[in-house]
Amino acid sequence: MDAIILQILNGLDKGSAYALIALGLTLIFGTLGVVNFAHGALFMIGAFCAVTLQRLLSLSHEVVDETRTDFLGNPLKVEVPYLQDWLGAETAAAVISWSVPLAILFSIPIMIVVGVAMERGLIKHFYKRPHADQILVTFGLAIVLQEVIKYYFGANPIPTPAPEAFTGSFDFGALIGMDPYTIIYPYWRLVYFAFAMIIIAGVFAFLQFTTFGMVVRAGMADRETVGLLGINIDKRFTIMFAIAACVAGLAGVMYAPINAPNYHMGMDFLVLSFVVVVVGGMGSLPGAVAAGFLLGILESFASMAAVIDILPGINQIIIYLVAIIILLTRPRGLMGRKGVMEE
Amino acid sequence: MGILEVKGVNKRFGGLQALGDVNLSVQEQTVHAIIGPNGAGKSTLLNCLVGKLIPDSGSVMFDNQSVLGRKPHEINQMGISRVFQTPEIFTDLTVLENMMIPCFAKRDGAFRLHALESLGHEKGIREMAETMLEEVNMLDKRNAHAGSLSRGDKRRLEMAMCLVQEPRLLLLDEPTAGMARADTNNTIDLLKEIKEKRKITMAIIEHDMHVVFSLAERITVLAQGTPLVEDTPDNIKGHPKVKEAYLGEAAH
Amino acid sequence: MSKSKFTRRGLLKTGALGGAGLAMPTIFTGAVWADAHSGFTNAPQGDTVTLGFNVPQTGPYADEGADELRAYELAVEHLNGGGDGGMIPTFSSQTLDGTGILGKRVEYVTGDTQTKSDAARASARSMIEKDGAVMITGGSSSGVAVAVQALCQEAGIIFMAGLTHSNDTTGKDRKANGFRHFFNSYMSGAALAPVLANAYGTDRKAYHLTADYNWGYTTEEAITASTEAMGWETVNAVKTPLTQTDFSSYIAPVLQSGADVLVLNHYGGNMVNSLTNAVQFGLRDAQANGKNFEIVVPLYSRLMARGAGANVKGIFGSTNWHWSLTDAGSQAFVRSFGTKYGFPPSQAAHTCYVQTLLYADAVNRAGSFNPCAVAEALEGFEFDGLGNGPTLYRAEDHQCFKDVLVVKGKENPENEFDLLEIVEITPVDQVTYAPDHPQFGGAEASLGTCNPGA
Amino acid sequence: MLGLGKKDFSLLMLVLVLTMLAPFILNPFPEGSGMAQFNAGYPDLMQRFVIFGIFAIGFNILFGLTGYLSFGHAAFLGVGSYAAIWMMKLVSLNVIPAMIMGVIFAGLFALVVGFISLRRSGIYFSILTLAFAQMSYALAYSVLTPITGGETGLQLKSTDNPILSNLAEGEIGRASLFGLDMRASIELEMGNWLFTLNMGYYVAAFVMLIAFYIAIRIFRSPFGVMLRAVKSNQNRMNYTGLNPRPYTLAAFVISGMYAGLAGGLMVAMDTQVGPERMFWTASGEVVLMTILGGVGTLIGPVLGAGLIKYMENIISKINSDILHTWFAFLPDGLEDLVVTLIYPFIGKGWHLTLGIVFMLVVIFLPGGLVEGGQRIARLFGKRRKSEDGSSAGKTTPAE
Repeated sequence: MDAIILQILNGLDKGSAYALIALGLTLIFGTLGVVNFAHGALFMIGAFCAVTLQRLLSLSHEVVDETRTDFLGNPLKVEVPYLQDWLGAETAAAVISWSVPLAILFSIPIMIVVGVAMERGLIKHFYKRPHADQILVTFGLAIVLQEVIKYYFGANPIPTPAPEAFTGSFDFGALIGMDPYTIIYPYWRLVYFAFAMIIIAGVFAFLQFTTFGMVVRAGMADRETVGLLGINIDKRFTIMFAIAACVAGLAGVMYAPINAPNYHMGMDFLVLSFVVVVVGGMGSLPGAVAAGFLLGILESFASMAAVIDILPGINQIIIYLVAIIILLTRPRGLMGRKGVMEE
Repeated sequence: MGILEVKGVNKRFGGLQALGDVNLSVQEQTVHAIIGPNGAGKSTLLNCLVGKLIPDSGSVMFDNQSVLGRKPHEINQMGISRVFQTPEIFTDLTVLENMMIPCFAKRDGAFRLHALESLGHEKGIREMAETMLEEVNMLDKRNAHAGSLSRGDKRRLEMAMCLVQEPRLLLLDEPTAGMARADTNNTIDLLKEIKEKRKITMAIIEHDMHVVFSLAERITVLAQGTPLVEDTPDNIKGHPKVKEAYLGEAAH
Repeated sequence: MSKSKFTRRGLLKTGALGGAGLAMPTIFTGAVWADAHSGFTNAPQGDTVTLGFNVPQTGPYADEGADELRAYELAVEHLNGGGDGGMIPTFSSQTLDGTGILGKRVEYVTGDTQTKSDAARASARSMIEKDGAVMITGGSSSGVAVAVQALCQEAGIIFMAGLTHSNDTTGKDRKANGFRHFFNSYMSGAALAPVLANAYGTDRKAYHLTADYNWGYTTEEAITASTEAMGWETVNAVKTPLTQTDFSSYIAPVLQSGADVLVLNHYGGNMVNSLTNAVQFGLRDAQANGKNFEIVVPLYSRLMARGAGANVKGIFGSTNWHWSLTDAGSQAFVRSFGTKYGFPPSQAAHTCYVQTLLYADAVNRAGSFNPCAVAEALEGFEFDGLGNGPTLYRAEDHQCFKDVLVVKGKENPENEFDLLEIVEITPVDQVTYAPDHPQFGGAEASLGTCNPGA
Repeated sequence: MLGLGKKDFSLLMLVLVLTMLAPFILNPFPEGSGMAQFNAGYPDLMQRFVIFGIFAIGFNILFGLTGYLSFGHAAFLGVGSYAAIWMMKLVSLNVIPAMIMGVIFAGLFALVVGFISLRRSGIYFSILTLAFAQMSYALAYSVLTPITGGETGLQLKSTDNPILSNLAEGEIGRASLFGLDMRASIELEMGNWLFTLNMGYYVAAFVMLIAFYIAIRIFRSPFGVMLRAVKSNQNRMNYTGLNPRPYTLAAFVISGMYAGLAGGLMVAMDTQVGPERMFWTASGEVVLMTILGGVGTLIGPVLGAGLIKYMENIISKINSDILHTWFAFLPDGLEDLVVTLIYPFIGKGWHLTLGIVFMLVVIFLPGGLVEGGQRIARLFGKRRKSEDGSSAGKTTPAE
């Protein structure tokens, strides 16, 4: 029983990452009708915003320490962050350890700029092109973006820890009177889950309660009609793309402490997030979110030792197996509309 | 006994009764029009005839064989062809290729793996297609892209593609919808000609009363999913029930 | 301006055949790459010899590949008499004198394995067929090592494996033309077990998470066997997909399983993520069965450990070599590498550098580039001064036998490279096994016969 | 001629001449010169050109004609490879039965996958094929290790003793065609040029010519027209009494068999298989090859395959050392600057170049390389607008 609760928690947490990426992908697809293979790269850029901020905050000058030696036997050059000069050692360390949460603010303008530049500079010209062309050009862009990141940050993962206050884990079991360590969960993952819920709720509220959102929703349902009303859809689409880029970027920022960012993390998520979007139903925002959580939870269950013992290798294929079953029983995924991306 | 016999067909979509106890009999070699206001269930009925929808109850017999549960291509192979509201043709193919496809379907059935035969060697098929194109005055456009044709030409091509199969029943779904008067008259002439020459049974769904009264020999009036009356055009014209339900608002 | 890299084809300029543009067909009935004039594939012509450095330049192991390439460039420089000579002066065999190999200047070509066996073989074949390489070396995974080793066997080329840790490379997939300096899963297990027993006691219950592919299997098998011999119990062993990035659902149940040690049979990105996740779940601070919960990483890579940041602190593992070793060979290498590139070399760089020197020396001792002669010179070769103490290249399976380092994540690193501290240098006797050991393919495994290619 | 129209026959002859002369055409630079780096006329790469050419031609039969975008075609390549290597391990070292087994097994697997996946269309179809391929990859890498060799894959070993081949004890088998070794070569030396005529390459090239010929026949057959009709309007197809499903399934299986042939040929040329051959990036690669070359054209996919494999094998091998030798004639400072500028795009940066090429091609040449070729042809004022073999593949009816 407690094992199942634990896997549901895991599933929700995995699922929130899937749901966030799928949400952004669906926003772009639903509003702009573009299949964006560079969406994983946006997620990756978000994570590297956190890395960059951490580096900026710990920007250092060298102080030679004669008492110690480096690996070559020369006097050791100690890197002293400028922050330490200004704020003192303790405050500086505290600020640097908060670089991930701070990166949320840092990343928003960056993601907006990236998103607008992508849409205006490239995607815009592909609205009327076949999906195959969209896939090729955004895939090319994804490769270029990740290679640029690799050029500057290397191929290995870069540790980007959460603030001190959020390391460690929370003992649920003890809270409800079970033995200690029965159900524990890392604080940061709880934060990630809460953060994902806020973002998802925010996007839905935005679409539901603002005029802008209403027009966009109308545009998702029937672009031509809205265009006929004389509303400037183009500008709104640009804004929508920027918002989707922000959602992906923020998902990446917050993901950095969970798994150290590397340049190919976007590609790792890309295929999975497409499966999530399609299982949810092309163009359906609630579908994307629901499918994200569903697949997250099922993946967690499939990784339980008891399950693997019965079905060896099930943890390798569960996502795809579920995708096949869902698509065969529900032709347009969980909540897909007819005629979208079916030709 | 008509060539097409519809008996007691019901179809519900959720809470909406789209068709309620529809009976219809189309006699061989007649033109039978089905008219009715928007939402009367005309298209639903048509979709039930061609296998796109399956009725909840009732029977649809074509030439004494049930069409229910058969797939659209099987029903077509039985001898029912369909013309759509907006012409459905192979826009990426040339006019001649468009024309050849129904010829293959007629000769080879629903599927044949003729992957290594050359299209160039299919003399019989080509002649058949060209003859038909000639008949609809489109032979000179045979190498044009079907997608680049005018709307009228597309309609004619679609019609020709249906006719070359020599169907026993031709279903027409608002064949003149959205056409200018001149085009409409051309279409009427074309249909008349087909009727004279080929003696094909036709069932036609139409809004335009001009078209209906120029062509139809029998008319069924549908309203809210049920047939109101079925009679000759002359009787329908003066029928009080029909006037009330339909003509009153749509007469012109 | 143009550098002649095409040693085999250098023939054109020097040989008698470079005539007046006449077509002179030479028909080989054996291998394409065989050179009929010398009795073995790609026999160096002229005054240069070409080596092929086949390392991952794209994909997740690109940084390790880049470090391997640095080591190779350094080795070439030293072989050709440049730089400070690195480990050449400390090498027990003194045939290398800075004049290249057998008096021929060393040149090299590079390729990208992409850590895929297909791509690695394509790259290796182009080195053999196009560039006339006489030896191929490099790689950062066992899949690639086994694939390229088999290719070199077919082609009649010597393969000096780079970083490959699976037992299979010199076990069931061993080849007469392939040689491995790096240690293996069995050695990791044999070296780690006593240290773990010492540190954590003999009454421990272990939970394994194992990468679901060949290397993971051999490592799990080796660690399980040697820890169970010490009295440990294996509670469970769960396979994790290679493509997994988030290990939370595998880590979370560990504490409830009754285990008090978690063994992560993961490498590279898998290791970084699973270790990070395990620490997030508080495993390092937890108590189980009245003891402190412990985590073990059988194969450490310092480059990758950096990705795990502070999470490696206090965690045991094994490694082939570490820059903080104080023997003369290691120090010479670190100085040489560090001076040129500004940071210390990784174990991948070390093994690649050593393999290059070993090859060069074997050629010199054999007096020929013929792979069979080189293989004979390497087989049973005992040497010292290359950073791992006295070492034997065993004739039966072409595996190097040397001391194994047991390391631990350092609590207070002095600098960004100072992540691991050496806990124990396990003597070679403890990690030696019989060539027909069941973990290495048993009695069936055979090197086959050396193939010179012609 | 050969049942082909005049233009198609000329195209086939052109491809024939190009493939037969490839060892010469691809080696334009003399040995030892700086430009020799760009020579591609060595057996391995030439074999890869034709093998991936076959793969892409087959993929194009499905994607180019029916419009169904499969994202899992690498699975069939992999299955073909595994079947072929097992044939070599157990039965015969002859490449013909190995290739036949590859085709059969890939075809059967495609039949199963296609039967299920073709119940959906559009992106739903793509994701279904992707899911099957990813499952094949994941299982081949892990739990199917006893059959697939897992991560390390399968190679011929000294312990393998195929029943129809007389191998000496401990001898490692070599792929052959009735005794002709696939690795045998003739080397031609002409002045400073060296050309390698490789047995394996010519076998592969011959197989590709057959595959290309069959593809032309399919494009020009009534079946080909039906497939284009499927892409154009499935609704009309249904109401014309034709069942689109068996047509698409047949196209799917045929293209799966092409993939299996390519897979079997890979084993015949280089006797090993690894599971990465089935990873989604491999499936994506053939999509990119086809789009890059020109979807729905006959020759496009082959060009796309050639371009990608060329970049993968040639650009990735240029290292900074080579750059320095190229620009050694420049003054030192300038040399370093030029090298620094070019360096990110070559060697380990070859992915970056690839990404940029994808973007440039799709932005400026929506019809792929074939369109580029057509534009150049038009530029030179040749009256070939409608005669071009590839545009013929798209529009003009058969003769």
